[in-house]
Amino acid sequence: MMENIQKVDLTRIKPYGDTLNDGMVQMSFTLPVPYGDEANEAAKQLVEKMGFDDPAVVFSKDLGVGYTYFVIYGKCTHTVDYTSIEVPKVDMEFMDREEVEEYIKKYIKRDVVIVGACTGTDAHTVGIDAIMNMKGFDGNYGLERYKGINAINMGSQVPNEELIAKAVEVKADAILVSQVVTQKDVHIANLTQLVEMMEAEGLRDKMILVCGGPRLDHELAQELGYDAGFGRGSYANHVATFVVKQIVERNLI
Amino acid sequence: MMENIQKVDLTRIKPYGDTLNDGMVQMSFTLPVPYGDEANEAAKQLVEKMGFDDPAVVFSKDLGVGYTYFVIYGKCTHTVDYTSIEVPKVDMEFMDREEVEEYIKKYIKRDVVIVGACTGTDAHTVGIDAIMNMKGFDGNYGLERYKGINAINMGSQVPNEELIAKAVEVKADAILVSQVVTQKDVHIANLTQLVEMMEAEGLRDKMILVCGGPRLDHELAQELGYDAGFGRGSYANHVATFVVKQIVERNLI
Amino acid sequence: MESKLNLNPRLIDSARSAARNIAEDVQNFIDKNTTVAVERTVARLLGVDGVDEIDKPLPNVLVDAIKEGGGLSRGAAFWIGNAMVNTGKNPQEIAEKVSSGQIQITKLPIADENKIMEAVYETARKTVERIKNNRAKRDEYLNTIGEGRKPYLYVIVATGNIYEDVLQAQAAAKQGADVIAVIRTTAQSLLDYVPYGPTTEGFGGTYATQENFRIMRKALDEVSLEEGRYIRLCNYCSGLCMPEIAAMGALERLDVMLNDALYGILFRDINMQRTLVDQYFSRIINGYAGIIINTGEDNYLTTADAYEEAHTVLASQFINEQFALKAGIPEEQMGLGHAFEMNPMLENGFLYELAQAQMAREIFPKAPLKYMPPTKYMTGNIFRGHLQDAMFNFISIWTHQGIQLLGMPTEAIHTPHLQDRMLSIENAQYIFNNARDIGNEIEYKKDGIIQRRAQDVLAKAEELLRDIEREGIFSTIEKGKFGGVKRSFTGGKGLDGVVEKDEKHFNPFVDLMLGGAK
Amino acid sequence: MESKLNLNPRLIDSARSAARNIAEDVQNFIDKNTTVAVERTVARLLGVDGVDEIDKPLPNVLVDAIKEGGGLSRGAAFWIGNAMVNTGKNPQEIAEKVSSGQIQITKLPIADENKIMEAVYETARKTVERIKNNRAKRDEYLNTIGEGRKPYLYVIVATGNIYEDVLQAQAAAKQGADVIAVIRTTAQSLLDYVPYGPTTEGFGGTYATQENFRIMRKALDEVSLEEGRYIRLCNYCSGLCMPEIAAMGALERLDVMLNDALYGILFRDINMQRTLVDQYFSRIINGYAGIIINTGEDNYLTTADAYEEAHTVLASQFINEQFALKAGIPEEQMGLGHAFEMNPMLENGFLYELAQAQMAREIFPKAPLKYMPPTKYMTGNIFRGHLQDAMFNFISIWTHQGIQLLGMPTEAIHTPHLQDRMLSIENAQYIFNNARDIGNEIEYKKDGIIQRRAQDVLAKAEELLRDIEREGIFSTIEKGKFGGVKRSFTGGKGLDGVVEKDEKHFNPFVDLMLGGAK
Ligand code: B12
Ligand code: B12
Ligand SMILES: Cc1ncc(COP(=O)(O)O)c(C=O)c1O
Ligand SMILES: Cc1ncc(COP(=O)(O)O)c(C=O)c1O
Repeated sequence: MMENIQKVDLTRIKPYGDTLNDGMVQMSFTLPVPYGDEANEAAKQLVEKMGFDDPAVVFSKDLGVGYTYFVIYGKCTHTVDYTSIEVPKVDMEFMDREEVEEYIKKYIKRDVVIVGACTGTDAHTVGIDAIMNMKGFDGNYGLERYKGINAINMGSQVPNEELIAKAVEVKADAILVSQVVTQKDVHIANLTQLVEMMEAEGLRDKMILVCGGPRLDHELAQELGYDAGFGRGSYANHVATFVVKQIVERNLI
Repeated sequence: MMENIQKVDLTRIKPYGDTLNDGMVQMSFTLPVPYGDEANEAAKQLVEKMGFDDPAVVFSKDLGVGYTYFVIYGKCTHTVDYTSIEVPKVDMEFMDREEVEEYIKKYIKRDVVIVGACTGTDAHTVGIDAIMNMKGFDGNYGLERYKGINAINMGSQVPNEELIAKAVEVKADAILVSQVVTQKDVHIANLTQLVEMMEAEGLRDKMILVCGGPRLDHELAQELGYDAGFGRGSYANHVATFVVKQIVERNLI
Repeated sequence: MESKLNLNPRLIDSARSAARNIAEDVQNFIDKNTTVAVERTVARLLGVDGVDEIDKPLPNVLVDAIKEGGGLSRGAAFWIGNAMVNTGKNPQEIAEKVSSGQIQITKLPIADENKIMEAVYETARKTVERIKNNRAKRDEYLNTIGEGRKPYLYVIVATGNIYEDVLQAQAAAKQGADVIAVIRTTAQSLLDYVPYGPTTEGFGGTYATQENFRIMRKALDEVSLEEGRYIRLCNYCSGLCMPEIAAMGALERLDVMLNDALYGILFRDINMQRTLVDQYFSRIINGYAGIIINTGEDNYLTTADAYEEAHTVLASQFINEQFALKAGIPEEQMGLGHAFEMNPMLENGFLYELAQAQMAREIFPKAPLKYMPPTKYMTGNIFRGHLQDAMFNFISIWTHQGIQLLGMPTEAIHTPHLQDRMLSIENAQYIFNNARDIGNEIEYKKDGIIQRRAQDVLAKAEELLRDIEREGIFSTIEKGKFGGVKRSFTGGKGLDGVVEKDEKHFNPFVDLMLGGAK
Repeated sequence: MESKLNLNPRLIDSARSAARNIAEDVQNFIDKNTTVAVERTVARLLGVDGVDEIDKPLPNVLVDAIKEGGGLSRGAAFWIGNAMVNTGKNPQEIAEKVSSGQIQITKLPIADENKIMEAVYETARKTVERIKNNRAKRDEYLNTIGEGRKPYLYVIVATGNIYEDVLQAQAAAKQGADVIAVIRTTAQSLLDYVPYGPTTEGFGGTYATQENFRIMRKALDEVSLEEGRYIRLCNYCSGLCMPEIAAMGALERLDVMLNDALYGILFRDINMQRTLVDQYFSRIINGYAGIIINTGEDNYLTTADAYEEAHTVLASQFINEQFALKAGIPEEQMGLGHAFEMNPMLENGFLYELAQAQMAREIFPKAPLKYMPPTKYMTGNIFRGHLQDAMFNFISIWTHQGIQLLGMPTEAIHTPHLQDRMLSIENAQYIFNNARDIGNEIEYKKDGIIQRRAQDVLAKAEELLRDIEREGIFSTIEKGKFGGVKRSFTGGKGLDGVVEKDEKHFNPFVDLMLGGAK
C-alpha cells in the first residue's frame, strides 16, 4: 500500500512533520533583545542562517529583562546521508550475569577486581551504585552480586589520586568512573586528568578504564582515552561483559 | 551592578541560555529512520549542519513506524545584527474608535463602506467577526459599531468572485479578507487570486485591500500585493485607522 | 448511580421530556419528506457505486434522473425495483445504463408492485446482511483481540493523502491510540455528492470516499492484530451527504461517526429541513451498523463563551439523545459531545470544567461521552498548550469520559505532525494511568463551587429546552435563539434536494434496519 | 481542622512525642559541645570579617589560633572579650592583629570576667539589634508592598556568576517568582570555611559569600519595589559552615535557608556530632532572624523509592520539627520538606502523592511546607517533564503547600536556563489559578486509596520513630536504620572541629537570641 507515498531516500534524509521531506523542525530559544516585532524578525533571520525555509515565530514572550523567548517552526533544508553513518559503540553481544560468571570461571580463573567511584566534586552516586551495588537497577543486579567479581565502590567526590591509589592497592583489573555533572565541561577536565595521571604512572595499559554517566557515550569516552563509555540505560552486565572480554583480549589475565 | 557581566553586542546577538552568547537552542523533530544509535547520530549531524556546536540528543523515541523523534540541545554559532533590522509594519499611531469616527466626520465627510469575508474554502469566521461585528473582541468593539462606517460582513467560504461583486455593488472603499487555514499554502493561492482578479477588472487602485489572519503579517501581505496585513492581536481600530488614513492619503474620498 | 453533584432528578426528567417533545414534533415533519441524499443512499445500499466519465457518482446520476423525471417522491427504491423487474438487471447495471442514456428510469412501464418489492427487498436484505456481518466482525475482533481501556484515545490524521494518513494512523496506533479519525478535506461537507476512489489531495484533511474508508480500515485491521488491540476508525457523517456517508461507513466497517442532528444547520448553513430529514436516515444506518455516533456540541464553544454558554451544550445533548433514540441508536452508541474550552486564565476554571464533565456523566450514564480538547485558547506556546491538554485529560479520567479526543500542543499552529500525536498520547497515558481511580476516590463538597456550577447549568438547560419545546425547533433556530445562530426555514444549502414523499414512497432500509432485524 | 484523611490523632501525638524524646536526648549532647564553626560564627557576629593575604577568612584565622592555643573549649567570645579588654580594640582589629601575628590571642593576660562579659555583650547586642532591624525591615516590606500568594513560587538560579545570577533572578521575579534560591557551587558544603567577596566562578552554582548575599538581596529589593511584591532570598545553611552561613544570612536579610538537622550526616557524610552541634546554633540564628528554614527530606527520595520510603520523610519531619522547637524556631518558620518523587508510571501514583501531601498538611498545620518537585524521574523528554511538574503543582494548590520549589522541564539536562524558569512559573501560575479552590471543594472517600495511603505512612513513621527513640539517634544512624545510610559516630568530615565545652564556655548569642530578646 505504501508504494503510493514517496519512498524515503536514506542518503538524503530530512526532518518529517506530515509529509516526506517537509523538513519540519520545532525550536525554542531566547535572544538578548527586547520583546517586539524586531525581536521576532531577529529570531527569524537567525533561523534562516541555520538553513531554514519559511521560519514562523509561533510564539514569543517578554522574559522581563529585555530578553525575549521564541517558539519557532521552520523547514530545514539540510539533509544527512544516513547510509554512511557509523557510530562507535561498544559493539558486542552483552552476556547476562550467569554468562559473565561462567566466562570468568572458564577463561580468567580468578577473581576480577573492579574499583569504581564518582570522582572530583561530583556527588551523584546513584549511577555508579546502579552499576556496582548488590541491588543494582531496574531489576538488574549490580557487580557486587557477581560471583568471581570483587567490586569496590568508593562512593562520591573521590579525588583522582585516591582512586588510583586504591586501584593500585587492590590490584584492580578495571576502574569505573562516573561523571554526572557536566556544567562548564567539568567532567571533561576531570576525566582527562585521570587518564593523564594513569599514563604518567605507567598504569594506563595495565588496567581497563571505563567511564559512564547520562551525558557520556562511547565516542566521547574513546576520544578522552578511555576504553569504553556507557550512557543512560546501562546495566552492570554491559560493563561486566566489556571488562571480562577485554581482560582476555588484552591478555591481562 | 551589571557592569560586572559581559554586555550584549547588538550587532552580533546569539541565543542565551544562562551565559551570554552560549548560543543555547532547544529543538525537536522527527527523522524517517529507525530508532537507535545511528538515528541519534544522524540527528546530531543534521544539527551540526545547521551550524550548531555540541549537539546533545537529550531524548529520542521510537515513533512506531521506523521513524524516530528527538529532543536536542545545541549551541548556535550564527549571529544576527539586531541593529540593522527593519520590520515592515503598519507603522502608525492607531486611533481609537472615537478618534476614527471624528476623523471620518472631519476629513471624509461621508460613510466609509467596508466589505469583509473569510474567503475560499476557509470557514473560520471568528477572526473576521472579531474585526467586523458589533461585539468585537477582547473588549474592543467591531467596525459595525463605528459611526460613519458601513461594515458588511459576508461570512465564511465566500468565493473571490462574490466578494468582488459585492464590493462593486456597494461601492466599497475597502475590502477585508481573512485567511486562517494555511495548510499547503492554500491562503497564498487564494489571496493572490483575489489581487489578480481585481487587477484584471481595473479595481485594484480604487479600493483599499487588506488581509488578516493568525499566520499573516504586513510583510507577507505587501508581497502579495495588499495594502496591509494584520496578524494575531489585531483589533478593529487598527484596521479602521489604516483604512480611513489611506482613503485620505490616496485621495479616494 | 447516586448523584455526586446533588443534581435534581426532576429537573433532568423535565429537560429530557422537553427534548423528547421537540424531537417528536420534528419527527412528524421528517416522516413526510425525503431528500436526494436519502435516495442516493438507498441507491448505494442497493449496490450502486462508481462514477461516470465526468467523475459524477452514479448514485447522483441515478437520483438526478429520477428527480428530473419527477419521480423522486416515490423514492429511488421504487424506480430501481421497477427497472430490475423490467430489465432483469441489477441496480449497478441499471445505474450504468441510466448514465449512458440507455434507460430512462422514470419512463419504464410500471411493473407489479409485489414483484418490485420482492426484487428490492431481496437485494436490500443482502446489503443489510453484509452490514450485520461487519458488525459481527467488529464484535469478534473486540472479543478476541480486545480493545483499549476507556477513555479511548482518539486522534486525528489530516495529511490530505490517504496513504500518508495510513502511515500516521498506524504510527498513532502503535503509540497507543484507540480511535483514528480521518479528518475530511476543507469544505467537503458542502459537496452534494461523495467523491470516488482513493485520493491524495486535500486541504486540512482527506476526502471521505468509500475507497479511502476501505484502505484505512484495512490498515487499521493490520495494526490492530499487530498490537493486539482493536483500533476504531472514525469519519464525518455530516453535511449534504450525511446518510450516504453513513451507508459507506456501514459497508466498510467504520466504528465511529461524527453525526449531529443540528450541526449542519448551525455551523454549515445547510437548510434545516434537509439536515433533519438526512440525519434521521443516517442515524438509522449508524445505529444498525453498531457505529458510535459523536455529536458536535463542542462547536457551540468555538464561537460562544464556554462559561456563559455551557447550558446550550447540555440542551443540545438532550436533543441529540432524543433524535438518536428515534432512529434506533442505543445509549451505548451515543457519543454525546462536549468540550474543555474555558479560558485557561479563569480562576477556578478547572472546577467549572470538572463540574460540567461530571454533570454530563451523571445525566447520560450509559453514553460513551466524547470529550473535546481545548482549541480556542490554545496558542503558539506549545508548552503551556501541553498543560491545558493535561488538565483536560485529568478531568476525563476523573469523570469517566468515554472517548477522549486528544488535544495537540500545536493546535494553534498546524494539523498534527507525527510527533505531536505521540506527545499527546503520552500525555493522556501518563495522566490516565497516574490518576486512574481518582473518580472513585473523590467527593464534592455539598453546595460548593462544583455542585452549584453543575446545578446552575442544568437549570439553565432545562429552561432553554422548555422554551424550545414551546416554540418548536424550527422557529427557535429561525429566531437565532439556539447557539446564537440564525437560520431561516427555507434558507441555507440543499433545500432543493428536499422532496415531499408520495404516500407510496418506500425505503426498504428504514424498515429492515429499524424493524428489529438485528 | 478536621482531618480529611481520618488520621488517628493518637498516632500523631505518639510520633511527635517520640521525636521530642529523640531530640531531647541529643540536646544533652549538644549542650556539652561546641565546634570550630560555632565559634567562627560567634566571631563573625562580633564583627570579624575579611580574609588574610592567602584568602583565608579571618574568622578561621582567629578560631584556628584559639584552637591551637588550646582555648577553644572556653569559646571564642571569651578570648575576643579578653582581647578587647586587654587591647581596647574591636574584634575585627583583634582578628587582624592575630592574623599578622601581633597578638597571640590565648596568651594575653586573663582580664576580669565581668569586664569581658560587658565588652562582649555590648558588641553582641549591637549585632543582635542589627538582625532585629533586618527582621523589622522585612516585615515593613511585607506590610507595605506585600507578597505573593501561597504556595510561594520558588525558583533557583545557578549560573556560577553572582552577576549573571542577578539577571536571572530579576527576570524570574518579573515573571512571577516569590522566592529566589541561589544554588551553591558543587561541594561548597564540604569547605570548612566560607569564601569571601563577590564571586563569578562556580560549578552548578554560585559560592555562598556574604558579599554575594548582599548583592542579591539588593537586586531583589530593587525588583520587589518595581513589582510591588516582596521577593524572598534563599540560600543553603548546611555543610561544615552551617551556623556561619546562618549568621551571614541574618546580617544580610536572607529570608529562607535550607537547614536540616540530619542532612549533612546522611547526605554529605559530615560527622554526626559536628552536624548536630552546628545545626543547633544555626537554627537559633535563623529563628531569631525570622528566616524560614527548609528541611531536606526530599533527599531521602533521590536515592530511595518514594513509595516505599515515604514514612522516612515523615519521621524526619517530626525530628526536624522538634530540633527546630528546641532552637526557638516557631512553627510558622518551619518549611518542612517533602517531595513529589514517585515513579510517574505508577498506577494511581497521583493519589498516593496527594495523600502524602495532604497528610503533611494536616500533621503540620502551621508550617509553610516546602514541596520539592519531581527530579529523579525527569528525563530528557521536556514535554512529559512539563506535565509531571504540572501534576506536582496541582497537588500543591490542592493541599495548600507553603513553598513550591518549581520543577523545570529540563531537570535531567542542565541547571535552569532563563526560559526554563519562565515556563515553570507559567506552569505553576496556570495550575494554581485554574484550580485555586479545589482543596476546599473536595473530600476523600472514607477508607479509600487516599485515606488508607496516608494512614499507612503515618503508622510506619510512628513505628520508626518509636524505634529510634529506643535506640537513640546516634546508634540508629550508625546501624544505617535511617534513610538507608550508615554513618559512624566518629566517622565523616569535620569531627576534629568538635570540642567539649569548658564549664565556663559562653556564647552570648544563644543567650540573647533564645532569651526572649525578640
Ligand atoms: C538525584 C540527583 C541529585 C542528588 C544525588 C544523590 C546521590 N547520592 O547521587 C542530590 C540531591 C544530592 C543532587 C545534588 C546536586 N545536583 Co543533582 N541531580 C540528581 C538527579 C535528580 C538524578 C540523578 C540520578 O540519580 N539519576 C539516576 C541514575 C541511575 O542515572 P545515571 O546517573 O545517569 O546513571 C546511569 C547511567 O548514566 C550509567 N552510569 C552512570 N555512571 C556510570 C559509571 C559507569 C562506569 C558506567 C558503566 C555507567 C554509569 O548507568 C546508570 C544506570 O543506567 C539529576 C536530574 C535527573 N533527573 O537526571 C540531577 C542533576 C544531575 N544534578 C545536577 C546538579 C547541578 C546538582 C548539584 C551540583 C546542584 C548544586 N549546586 O547543589 C548538586 C551537588 C551534587 C554534587 N556535588 O555533585 C544537575 C547537573 C547539571 C549538569 N548537566 O551539569 C542535574 C542534571 C539537575 C539539573 N538539571 O540541574 N543531585
Ligand atoms: C475555532 C476553530 C474552528 C471552528 C471555526 C468556527 C468559526 N465559525 O470560525 C471550526 C470547528 C468550524 C473549525 C473547523 C476547521 N478547522 Co479550525 N480552528 C479553530 C481554532 C480552534 C480557533 C480559531 C479562532 O477562532 N481563533 C480566534 C480568532 C479571534 O483569531 P484569528 O482568527 O487569528 O483572528 C485574529 C487575527 O488573526 C486577526 N484577523 C483575522 N482575520 C482577519 C482579517 C482582517 C482583515 C484583519 C484586519 C484581521 C484579521 O484579527 C483577529 C482578532 O485579533 C484554530 C486553532 C487555534 N487555537 O488557533 C483551528 C484551526 C485554525 N483550524 C484548522 C483546521 C485545519 C480546520 C479544518 C479545516 C479541519 C477540517 N479539515 O475539518 C476545519 C474546516 C474549516 C474550514 N473549512 O475552514 C487548523 C488550521 C491549520 C493551518 N494552519 O492550516 C487550526 C490551526 C487547528 C489545527 N491545528 O489543525 N475550526
Ligand atoms: C458533527 C460534526 N460534523 C462534522 C464536523 C466537521 O466539519 P465539516 O462540516 O467540515 O465536515 C464537525 C466538526 O467539528 C462536527 O462536529
Ligand atoms: C538541607 C540541604 N542543604 C543543602 C543542600 C544542598 O547541597 P549541598 O550540601 O551541596 O550544599 C540540600 C540539597 O537538597 C539540602 O536539602
